Amino acid sequence: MAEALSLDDLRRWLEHFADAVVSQEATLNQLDSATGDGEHGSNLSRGVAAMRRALADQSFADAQSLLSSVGMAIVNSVGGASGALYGTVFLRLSDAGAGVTELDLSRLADGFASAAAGVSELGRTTPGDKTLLDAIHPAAQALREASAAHLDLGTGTDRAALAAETGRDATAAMAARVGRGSYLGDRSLGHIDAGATSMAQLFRSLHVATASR
Amino acid sequence: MAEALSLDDLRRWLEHFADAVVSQEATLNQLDSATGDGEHGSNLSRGVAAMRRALADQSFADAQSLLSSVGMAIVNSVGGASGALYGTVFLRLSDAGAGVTELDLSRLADGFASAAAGVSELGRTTPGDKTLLDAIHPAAQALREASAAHLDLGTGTDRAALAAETGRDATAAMAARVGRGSYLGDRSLGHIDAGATSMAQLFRSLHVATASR
Amino acid sequence: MQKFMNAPDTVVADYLTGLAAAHPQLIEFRAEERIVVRATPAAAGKVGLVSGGGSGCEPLHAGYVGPGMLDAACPGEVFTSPVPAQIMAATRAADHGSGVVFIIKNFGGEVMNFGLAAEILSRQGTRIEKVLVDDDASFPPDLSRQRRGLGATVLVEKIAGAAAERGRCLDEVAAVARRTVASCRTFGVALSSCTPPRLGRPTFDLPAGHYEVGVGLGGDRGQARAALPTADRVADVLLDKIMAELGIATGSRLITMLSGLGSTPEIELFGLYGAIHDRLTRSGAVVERSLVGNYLTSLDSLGALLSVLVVDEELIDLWDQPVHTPALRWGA
Amino acid sequence: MQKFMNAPDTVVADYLTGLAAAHPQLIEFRAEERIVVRATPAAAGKVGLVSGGGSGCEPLHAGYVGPGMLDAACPGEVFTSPVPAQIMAATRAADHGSGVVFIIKNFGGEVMNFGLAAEILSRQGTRIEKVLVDDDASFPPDLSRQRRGLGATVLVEKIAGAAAERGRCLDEVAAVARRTVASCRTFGVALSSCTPPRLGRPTFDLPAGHYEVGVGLGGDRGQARAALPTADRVADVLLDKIMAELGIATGSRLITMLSGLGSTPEIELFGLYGAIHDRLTRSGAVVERSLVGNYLTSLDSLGALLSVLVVDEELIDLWDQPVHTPALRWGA
Ligand SMILES: Nc1ncnc2c1ncn2[C@@H]1O[C@H](COP(=O)(O)OP(=O)(O)O)[C@@H](O)[C@H]1O
Ligand SMILES: Nc1ncnc2c1ncn2[C@@H]1O[C@H](COP(=O)(O)OP(=O)(O)O)[C@@H](O)[C@H]1O
Ligand SMILES: [Mg+2]
Ligand SMILES: [Mg+2]
Ligand SMILES: [Mg+2]
Ligand SMILES: [Mg+2]
Repeated sequence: MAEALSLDDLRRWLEHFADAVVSQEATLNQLDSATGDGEHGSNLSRGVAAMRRALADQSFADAQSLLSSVGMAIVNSVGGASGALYGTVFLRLSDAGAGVTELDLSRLADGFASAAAGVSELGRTTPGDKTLLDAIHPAAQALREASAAHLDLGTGTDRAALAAETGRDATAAMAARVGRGSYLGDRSLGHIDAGATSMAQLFRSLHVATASR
Repeated sequence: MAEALSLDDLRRWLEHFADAVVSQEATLNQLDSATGDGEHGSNLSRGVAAMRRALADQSFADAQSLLSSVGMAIVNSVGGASGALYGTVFLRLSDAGAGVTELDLSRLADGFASAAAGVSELGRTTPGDKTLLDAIHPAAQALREASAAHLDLGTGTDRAALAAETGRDATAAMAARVGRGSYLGDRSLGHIDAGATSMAQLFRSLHVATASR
Repeated sequence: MQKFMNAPDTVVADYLTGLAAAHPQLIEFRAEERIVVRATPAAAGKVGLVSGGGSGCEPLHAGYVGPGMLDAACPGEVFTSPVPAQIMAATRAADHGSGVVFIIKNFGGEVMNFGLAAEILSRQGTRIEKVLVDDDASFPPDLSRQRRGLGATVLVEKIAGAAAERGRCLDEVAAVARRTVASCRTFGVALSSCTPPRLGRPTFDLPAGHYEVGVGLGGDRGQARAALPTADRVADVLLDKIMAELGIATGSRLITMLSGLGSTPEIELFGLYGAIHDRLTRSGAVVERSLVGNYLTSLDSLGALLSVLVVDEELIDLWDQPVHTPALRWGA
Repeated sequence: MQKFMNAPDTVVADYLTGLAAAHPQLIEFRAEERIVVRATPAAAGKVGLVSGGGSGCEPLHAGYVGPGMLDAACPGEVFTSPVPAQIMAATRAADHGSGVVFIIKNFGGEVMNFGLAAEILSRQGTRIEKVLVDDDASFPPDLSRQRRGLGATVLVEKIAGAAAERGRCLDEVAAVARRTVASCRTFGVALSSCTPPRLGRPTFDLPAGHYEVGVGLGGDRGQARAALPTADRVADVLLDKIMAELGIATGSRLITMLSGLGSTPEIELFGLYGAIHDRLTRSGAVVERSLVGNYLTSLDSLGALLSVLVVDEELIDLWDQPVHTPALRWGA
């Protein structure tokens, strides 16, 4: 079992995420309705449909071209806050795949660290604001630690998913400081953030794709 | 006990009716909402308030001036179908009081027969159409019969009230052919007409005022 | 009751006060007489136009007072036609010496009260022409007495208003108004009831997923209740009787008006209009002008009234004349 | 779900199709690019105006395309800001060689997507000025980042649109737009939630007799929930923060706009406006112009947004210039 994700592995990751988003569309809308405007699931569903159309192209030369194509598909199909932010995640991640057809733990860690930074910049937000950053930020850190500790890819992505899920659950205790939830002030307390939920799924799907190679 | 209603008796009749309308406003609105637009009680409430203002005038020379003053007050305060129709009832009834200060059974019978005819003409309606005519028409007939049989005033007005109440109840089995209820066709079946209900009250109040002289 | 309201008793006066406050250059609300008149009366000699009816149907009627449409409106209580005294006061304000046209919707209360007022005024020497609006296509022609006055009211007020502004005489204005009524049909559906302020609860209950077919104003139920289909299919329901009765075919020239009933969001109304327009166009008809919005309503009902008017050059020309009222404005 | 609708997926396209069908002389809906442009583009040299945002806020944004206002609008999905590709297509249609002003409401998604588009377009040589609208008075000035773009959007589009039509240059148009934003505050309340088509149920539940205070668009809750008082008292709630922040006093000259949120009946909206107007007038301010109606909404929310703009001669003059769009029309 290679300790890196091939282009096909990346495809399986994204396929798994797409399936999950489609099946969780109503749940994600529901979550978004508690503190936002109730359409995060529908937004991402559009995004993964566009992503699938982009992935129909079989000619990607490297991981960068595949991931940036996915990023552009998301940016130009989702809209809203999450479209720009998810798009940024994939565009930033794609930088780690320049000229290579495999992503190992180290490249994944670099890519997601840059992705988390991109979310923070574009969204003008920091961890603790009750956003998808609260899932991607700890996940990126977990990947960094796993890579430094030379853990295998499966363990590393599992730790990342666990970190993202912990971060997701922690958003329930946060008052939103950016995004639509922030209009509610303390009334946003007690609800898990929709974007953090979908983002945790992105990492869980990464682990599933890794483990099932 | 005089076998005719004095001007004071007429005032007590109208006061009793006014009290009844005010206390039944919500019920009449409710009835009107089943087949109409839900404001018959409020309409008549405005009417009896205006009637009371008209009755504050203590200088009526005869029954005609008192009753026509009430009729005009209703016409210009109620609006809707019932305003024109109730106004007509009092204006027609007032003709029976020209030059006299008392109304006996015979004059009441004449007055209400003319009133029922007025309703029929103005409303372009006949008994059985599920309107207030279904209360006033049989009541007028009962007064005519009571007068012909030389019954006393109290018995005559009680028969009129009973006839009006029977007519009112019979509207439940009718499909409306005029007024807002007519838009419903057979869906108006099963509901007692609001205008017939208030009209039956007018006769019940007449009897109460007669009996309590 | 979820309403912006002070009290059921003040609802109508509060509305008229606010309408006049927002349009001081156009209208004046005379509270004692309970009428709305133009801020600047028309010139002597113009035929007057008066309309009125139950409140709750806003912008009917006060919203259509102003140059190019009504001279005065007499709004009654909620869903209750005005009283003769009001109608007479409005007529006095509207009479510029050439007579007054009453635009009367075919509801019993309106017919009776305008009828009483017209009788008294005629005896006093005012020249009155009564125009009865009965464009409701939900009743067949042989039940024409049941046909309510609906969307044609707005179209007639606009067209007759332009004719009056042009200096046409009383008979001519009444004639073009009657021709407009005869060329117009309206059909309505409701997806909810409304809550009259005094009743305090919806006039009727409608199970979710259903709608009332063939409604009028005033929170009326329709003649039938059915499962709510797609907007495309609702468009067919709205159009079927109208198109059959008006004989709409290739080359028919039309003005359309799709009015929400008070709480219909614009996104839904235009979505519905798209399907209506498409079917009319596919039938070969030409939609010359269209209005989509809240033009006559029933308090907070969710629903729509579709009106279609078959026009010729004269009616289009009158339609296009300037109008400047709170609710309808162009060319000014 | 009681809606005129074909399917959640077609709601936005159906709306835009219907809007264009009703206004063929004004606008064109380009379905593939998902943008709405003027039927007749403005002359070369005019500064372009582009706005967009989540759908569900009709007539924002497509309803304001036409002479005197926007050159193009890019409506997103319901409550979802448009994507950069849409914004770029709208900009191409709006660019007449003198640059384009983006009117961006301060919602994260809008700021980010318009920001991305502006960055790409600027690199390609298009001159873009971004005007951020953040008139929401429900957050204190030190929380200005939270301040949503609300009613000022309409007022800015009208005023900047007139400036552009007059031939002002890019910087001037942007400057008058920013001055308008700075002089405007909006406060909103909601008496109900709304039902997004895909969610299929109200975004939140509101117990009868209560309302949300300090709401924006998109079915947002407010910052507080309270017992619903009389309309007169709601008028005070709407005005308190606005008047304090704008320093409204004797002699202040104002334009007011009271918008329903989608299902607010006109009878209630004008009733509320009467109380607002009265309080402003009693404070010594002069209401120069006012708009009352559905000018920006949240699907089928019941509620109202009050916007007050402090004006001077220049802004009034620009306000009075002709405008001809589906949702705003005068002098034309
Ligand atoms: N400024 C921001 N920074 C980071 N994440 C954000 C920001 N604003 C919103 N989000 C994320 O986006 C999610 C909502 O996405 P979505 O509903 O698709 O878009 P919108 O908020 O525009 O309706 C939120 O749950 C939150 O996680
Ligand atoms: N054409 C008519 N002839 C006789 N009575 C009528 C007619 N139309 C309506 N009514 C009576 O009026 C009553 C309704 O009165 P009301 O609700 O006050 O007026 P509206 O029908 O104008 O709302 C009905 O219940 C019916 O009894
Ligand atoms: Mg959202
Ligand atoms: Mg009634
Ligand atoms: Mg009525
Ligand atoms: Mg959104």
